[in-house]
Amino acid sequence: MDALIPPLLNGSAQGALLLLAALGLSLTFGQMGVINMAHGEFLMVGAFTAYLVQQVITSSDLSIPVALPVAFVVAGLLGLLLEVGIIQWMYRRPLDTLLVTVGVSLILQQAALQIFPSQGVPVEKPRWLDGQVNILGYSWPLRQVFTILLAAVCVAALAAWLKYSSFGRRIRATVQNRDLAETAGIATRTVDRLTFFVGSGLAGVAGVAASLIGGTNSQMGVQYIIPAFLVVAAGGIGQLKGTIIAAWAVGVALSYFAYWTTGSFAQVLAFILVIVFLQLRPQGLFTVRTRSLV
Amino acid sequence: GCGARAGDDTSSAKTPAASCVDTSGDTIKLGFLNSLTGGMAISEKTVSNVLHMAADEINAAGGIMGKKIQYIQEDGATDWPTFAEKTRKLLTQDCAAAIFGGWTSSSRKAVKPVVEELNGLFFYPVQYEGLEASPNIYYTGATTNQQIIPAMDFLASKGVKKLFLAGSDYVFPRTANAIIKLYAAKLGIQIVGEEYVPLDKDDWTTQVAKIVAAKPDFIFNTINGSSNVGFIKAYYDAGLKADTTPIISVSIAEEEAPAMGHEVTGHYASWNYFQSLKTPTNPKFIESWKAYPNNSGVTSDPMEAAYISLYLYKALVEAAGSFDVDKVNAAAKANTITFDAPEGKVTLNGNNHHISKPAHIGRINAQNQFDIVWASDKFIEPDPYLEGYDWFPADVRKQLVDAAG
Amino acid sequence: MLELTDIDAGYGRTQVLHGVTVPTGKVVAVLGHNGAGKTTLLRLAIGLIKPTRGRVVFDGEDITSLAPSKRVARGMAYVPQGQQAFGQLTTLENLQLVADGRRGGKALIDAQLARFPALEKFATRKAGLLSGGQRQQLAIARALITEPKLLILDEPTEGIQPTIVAEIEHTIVQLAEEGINVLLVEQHIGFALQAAERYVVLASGFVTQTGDGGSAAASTVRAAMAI
Amino acid sequence: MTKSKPWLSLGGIGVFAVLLLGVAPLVLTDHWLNNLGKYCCWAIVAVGIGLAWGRGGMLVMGQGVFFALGAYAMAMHLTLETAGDRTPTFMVLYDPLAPLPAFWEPFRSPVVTLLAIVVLPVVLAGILGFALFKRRVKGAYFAILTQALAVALATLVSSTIRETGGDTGLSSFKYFFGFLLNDPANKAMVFLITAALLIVCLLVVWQLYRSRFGELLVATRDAEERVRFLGYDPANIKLVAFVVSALMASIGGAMFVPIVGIITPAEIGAAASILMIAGVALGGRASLFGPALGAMAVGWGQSSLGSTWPEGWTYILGLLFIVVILVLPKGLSSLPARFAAARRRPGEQRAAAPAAAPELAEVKA
Amino acid sequence: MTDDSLIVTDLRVEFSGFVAVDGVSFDAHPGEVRFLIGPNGAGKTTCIDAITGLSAATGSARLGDRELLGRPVHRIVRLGVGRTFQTASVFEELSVLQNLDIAAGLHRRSISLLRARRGVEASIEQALEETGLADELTTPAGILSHGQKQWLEIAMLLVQDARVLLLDEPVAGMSHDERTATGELLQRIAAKRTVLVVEHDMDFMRRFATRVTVLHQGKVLSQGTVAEVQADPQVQQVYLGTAGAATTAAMSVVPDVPIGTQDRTED
Ligand SMILES: Nc1ncnc2c1ncn2[C@@H]1O[C@H](COP(=O)(O)OP(=O)(O)OP(=O)(O)O)[C@@H](O)[C@H]1O
Ligand SMILES: Nc1ncnc2c1ncn2[C@@H]1O[C@H](COP(=O)(O)OP(=O)(O)OP(=O)(O)O)[C@@H](O)[C@H]1O
Ligand SMILES: NC(N)=O
Ligand SMILES: [Mg+2]
Ligand SMILES: [Mg+2]
Repeated sequence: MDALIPPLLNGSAQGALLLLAALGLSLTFGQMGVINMAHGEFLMVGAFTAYLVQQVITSSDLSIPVALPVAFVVAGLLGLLLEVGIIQWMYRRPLDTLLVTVGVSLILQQAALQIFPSQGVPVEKPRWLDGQVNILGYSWPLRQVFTILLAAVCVAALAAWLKYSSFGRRIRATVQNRDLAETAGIATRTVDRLTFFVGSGLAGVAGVAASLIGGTNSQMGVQYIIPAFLVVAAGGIGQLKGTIIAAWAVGVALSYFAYWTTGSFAQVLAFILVIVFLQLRPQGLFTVRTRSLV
Repeated sequence: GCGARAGDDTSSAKTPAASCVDTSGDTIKLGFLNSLTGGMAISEKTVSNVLHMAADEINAAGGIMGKKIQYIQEDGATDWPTFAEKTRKLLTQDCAAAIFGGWTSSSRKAVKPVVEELNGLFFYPVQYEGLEASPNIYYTGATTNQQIIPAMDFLASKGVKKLFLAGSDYVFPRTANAIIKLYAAKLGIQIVGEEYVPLDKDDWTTQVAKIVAAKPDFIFNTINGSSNVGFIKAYYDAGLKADTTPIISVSIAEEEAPAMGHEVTGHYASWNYFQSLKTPTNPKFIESWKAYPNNSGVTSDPMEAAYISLYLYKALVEAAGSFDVDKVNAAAKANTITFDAPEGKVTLNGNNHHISKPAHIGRINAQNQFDIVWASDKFIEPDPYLEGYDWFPADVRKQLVDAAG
Repeated sequence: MLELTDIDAGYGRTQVLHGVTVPTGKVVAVLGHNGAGKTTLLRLAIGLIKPTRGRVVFDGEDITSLAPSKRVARGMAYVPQGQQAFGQLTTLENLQLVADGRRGGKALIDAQLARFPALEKFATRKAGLLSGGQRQQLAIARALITEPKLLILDEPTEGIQPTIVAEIEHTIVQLAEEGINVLLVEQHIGFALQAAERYVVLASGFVTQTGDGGSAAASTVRAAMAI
Repeated sequence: MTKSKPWLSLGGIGVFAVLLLGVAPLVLTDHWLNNLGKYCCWAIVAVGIGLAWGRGGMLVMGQGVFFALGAYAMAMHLTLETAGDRTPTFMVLYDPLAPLPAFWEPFRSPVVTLLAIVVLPVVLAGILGFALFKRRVKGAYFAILTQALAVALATLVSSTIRETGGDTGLSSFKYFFGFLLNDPANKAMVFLITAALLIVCLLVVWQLYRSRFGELLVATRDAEERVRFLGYDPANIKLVAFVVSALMASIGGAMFVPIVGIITPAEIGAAASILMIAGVALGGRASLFGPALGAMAVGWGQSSLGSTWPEGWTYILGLLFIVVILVLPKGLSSLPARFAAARRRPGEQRAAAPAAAPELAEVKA
Repeated sequence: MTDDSLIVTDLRVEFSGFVAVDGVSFDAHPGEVRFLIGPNGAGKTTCIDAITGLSAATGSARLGDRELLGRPVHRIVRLGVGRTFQTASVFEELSVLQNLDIAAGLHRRSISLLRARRGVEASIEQALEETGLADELTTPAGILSHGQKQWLEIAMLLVQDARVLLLDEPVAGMSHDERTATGELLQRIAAKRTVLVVEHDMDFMRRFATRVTVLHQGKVLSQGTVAEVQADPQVQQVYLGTAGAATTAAMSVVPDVPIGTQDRTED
């Protein structure tokens, strides 16, 4: 059991962080088709926001709860800026968004390196996250529990928003056929901006969670971006349910692989696993088919 | 093209193009080679900056042999081939008399063949895994017998029986741990686990779970870069405490510690230099740094070693009376080059191009500064090939020395 | 209601419409051969492309640079050519999409479902899986839900079975009687001229004829199309 | 389209060949000639990317994988050649007693090495492409998958330090198939080989682009499913382009090693793979010369601007991505056509010729 | 029956529980323009999808004695079955000539793909003439009008030398004159090949159909000559419309009258 339970718990937390990172992408990539390679840097912005909030509210007990919504808004606004400045001209060329946002991510990384101390900044964990809870006889760090809860809350909020606000319908309609959506009376520009705001904002929230786990520095976004994309792809484009399962599966797989082999091999194996899975199910876990030829 | 072939008399081919260093004017060009972009910029920017400070100081005091330093800052971009290319450029295009910089052992290994081919000079300022001594490189950071072996001695003195090794997945931690394992066997310390994570990955939770399961007395940490933050946080989260299962690190210094907050408090680090060191020259070094533009507020071992490297070069050139590489190396051979460094008066070993250093163990306090808890009784002479240590296999040493030529 | 005056427009470097002015009237038919520029004109009317010259006025307001969704909000509705639907949304979602936020949205949907039984039957099927004709019915239903003042129809009966064609044609006439304006592209000249108050013939992007619907001779219209 | 156009391009390749093989060795210093050789390696990769992405619509984000095959095959051979019958030095560091890993052995032979550089990418790309294209993996999925593959391989190499040199990579090569590498004459020879290979690659794609295959590839890019209904299997068409581009990446990687003198996982990972694409996008993905020239320009920018203003270079590179893709999706090579069109336009506008055939060159470019 | 006849027996297509085509049988032979009609959603397009390998089906669809079902799309095409789509799809970035050249290519050896095209092949020339696209040789297909694209699709079928042409609403969106031209083209084509047309334009059907099959809810409702089918009360009820017959007739008949004699609605 010692070899089974701890990796499961750790992996679930790892998966939750991955899910937080992927959640925004499942909107901007899954729903809008934008391949935002700067998503990792939005996450970084969220983490730095947590640091800045902590400079104002010095008690970490308070500052982290405050930082969550603030990071959402800050990263969201940055996403909005990206949408208005660049992405809005590119909806008909989804693959090109990938390259454009690579440029954005380079710039954001370098800017962060120059603005903040190069070694990175400390983000203090709230004291109420010190310690462990006991699960099945194993002590589980509270911080991991927190990551999972945070992911759950974000997923629930996002699902509810998409389902009950009719906004989900409008996003999907806009992505599928912009012209038709416009002529059906949908203000597609508003839909685009709001979607991008929320998607990027979620990266900000993920950044706060990441700042409690690893370093907060200019390079932190890089390690999340590709796994997050893989998770969204493996889950099935635009399938929230699939994203959740995929994130959890990748997290747990990483953890078990790392337990059985080494940290490096775990990365390799997890990637190969997802690649092979996508080869077998090219459309991901959950698929939507249509008759259209393209 | 029909250049020289393997079997040919290679003497003509091996002679590098005559050096193009221009010593006629009242300035001398030096190259600084640090990663200012990419992942390692996190660490290397500060080293670059302290080199600038040292150059400014030397210039203010009249320069090297009366010539002002005109430095050319190059970006290694965290890319080892770029380190090689820029070395070549600095030596053949800019005609720099010497190059200073590098951080990771990988970057040094990329620079090494180039400076050897072109007969240039490279000053490397970071502690490393040893087992190297190039005639074209001066090593001002610690080799293993000045940092890692003292740290092991310290652990043995504390009665450590079970040790866990955690490192980043690259040449320095891998080699260092190979040496640690050899020495641990000698000391009777059991290695209860060994874990590596890629340099750019922060998540250590699974590995920490393995540490919990292995129940070691102490952790020997050779992780580099920001991955340390993830390690320390995961360690703390798992309920492992500094007073029961402490960590000793060789790459967490004053610069890195703040990013880990209070969670790193109480753990140890092995270095030659600490900001808290009480030497006659240290206060001035700290003050100058704090007054220097874009400073990071604290001083650390790699910074100090970089600072040393420029002064050491000055001393070498002035002893040689020339900027010529062969003459500089000849001057080194005399074993009389010293510098009053912030860590104390260091002496250059002209044979292996390393310097003598004091070893210190510091314990991280609440201000993220280090309280010195142990010091070597004297300066330790550098021994990169561990010739003074019988537990290091002689045949391996021979192979390495032979390969180095 | 809708005035299109002296319009130049095209795609990128290709100019398609040349100084086109469309007569005003309750039901206006646009006639022309393949590639004459009918669809282009209608896309321009709803705002999907912007003219390089000329004005678009709706209800006395200059809407030349207004986004399509804003035009829809002002009471225009558009059924594009080619059986377009939101393929990944279900039939019902396609309708809800336009009914959202409208008073009595539910009733509006029900009215259309009653009009097109096939849609009722496949309400929960993804629209992308519907047959061509079913999708076209869906497109018309979507437009009607918005209770427009002006209905822009691009070959609305293309691909639709005869019984429903009759039904749609009947609806168009009926809507016109109820006071809704219609801008119609239709290949069945007979019906078009019958229904239209005014008509305009396009050939290669130029207006070659305009006239009053009821009185026009199909032969002269055809001659104008061939110019 | 004028029939002379393809021959015009051929002339262009000729001029390019003269510049690279004739003029460059005469006017450039050793250092810059060496750098130019490095850019040529990237240009060879870029030509392949242009074929797969520009013409075939497959955004290959993991060319580093194939670059690695060529590069590591070459590097292992050169390492063994340098080590003679000793174990390579770096291996001694980690486990002095273990023998040479078995997969190194074949690379002692120069012939096997050269064969491997050609065969390995063809086989791997063949298997990979077959699996992906038959399963109709495309678009963003294909891009992300290939990128993930590059990351996985780079991580794998990093973590197998004794077998591959890990993050430090392989370096310190003394010989190149019997020639001393530090002899300037031999360096010039290595450069000439690389430049000649680049010219060959350009000729290959020149012929492919003007052939029916080129048209079919574009057709597949634009409407893959439709191609099926013309009796072709699009998977095979894409496979050919993918394999050829992989082969070019491998050749580029192989020549990179003797020229730069080192290969590390960083050169094959995600970031490096994306940088390979940057040049292609800059130059013009679907044009003949665009990818090669773009790649060389990015390489040059890195060497020169990256030197004088490193932070600035990062911003410039970032902006380059943004501006080029945003305003010039067809790359710099589409500028001349744009200018020409802009100059012709005023007259045309009044000409009221709606049916006039629009310029084909523009559409094809 | 010849080698080039299309014989469909007991064709059945099911989509996760929904039976779109339910035991359809019909045959079509060279020399006839066979029509497949029926209400929206009857399963006409699905039949074509099944025959061309786009949808999985059971039953049988044979070209001569060769079974088509179960083969991949491109193999079926190579056997000589070509189709057009309800929404025209051509290669937008390629010129008309290139579109046709690609279509003509399936009988070439694959190695010849590596050579450049020289001149315009006779078959392409002929197809261009037939479809009236000769002037558009170098036009990118993307900027052709809707109707021109449909002609281009037919031309592509001609150059690929399809023995069976399955045309899904080929005249939708065409003006009357263009319909006539297309219909006549189909008649010429049908002299040597098997042509199956799906259409809702009853006027068009009346003028050009030799035989008609009516589908309804996935089943064959009626089969026969135009007159027979039109007279079938069931067909009238579900498709042509009984009450609506007048409207339909009015609408369809008007353009039917030769130009100049048609005055009923004109004054
Ligand atoms: N996106 C486009 N880019 C360039 N040219 C276009 C585009 N769309 C249409 N055209 C051109 O504009 C002209 C008019 O096309 P339009 O679709 O308006 O014709 P139409 O009258 O609606 O024909 P149809 O009856 O076939 O639908 C055609 O010559 C066509 O080639
Ligand atoms: N992939 C699919 N999944 C589920 N249902 C489908 C699918 N494809 C088609 N259908 C259904 O099968 C039925 C037949 O569709 P089909 O397109 O063959 O009709 P059609 O006769 O061509 O109609 P139209 O005249 O409107 O084009 C429709 O009800 C359609 O919704
Ligand atoms: N030498 C090091 N720390 O890589
Ligand atoms: Mg139209
Ligand atoms: Mg159909």
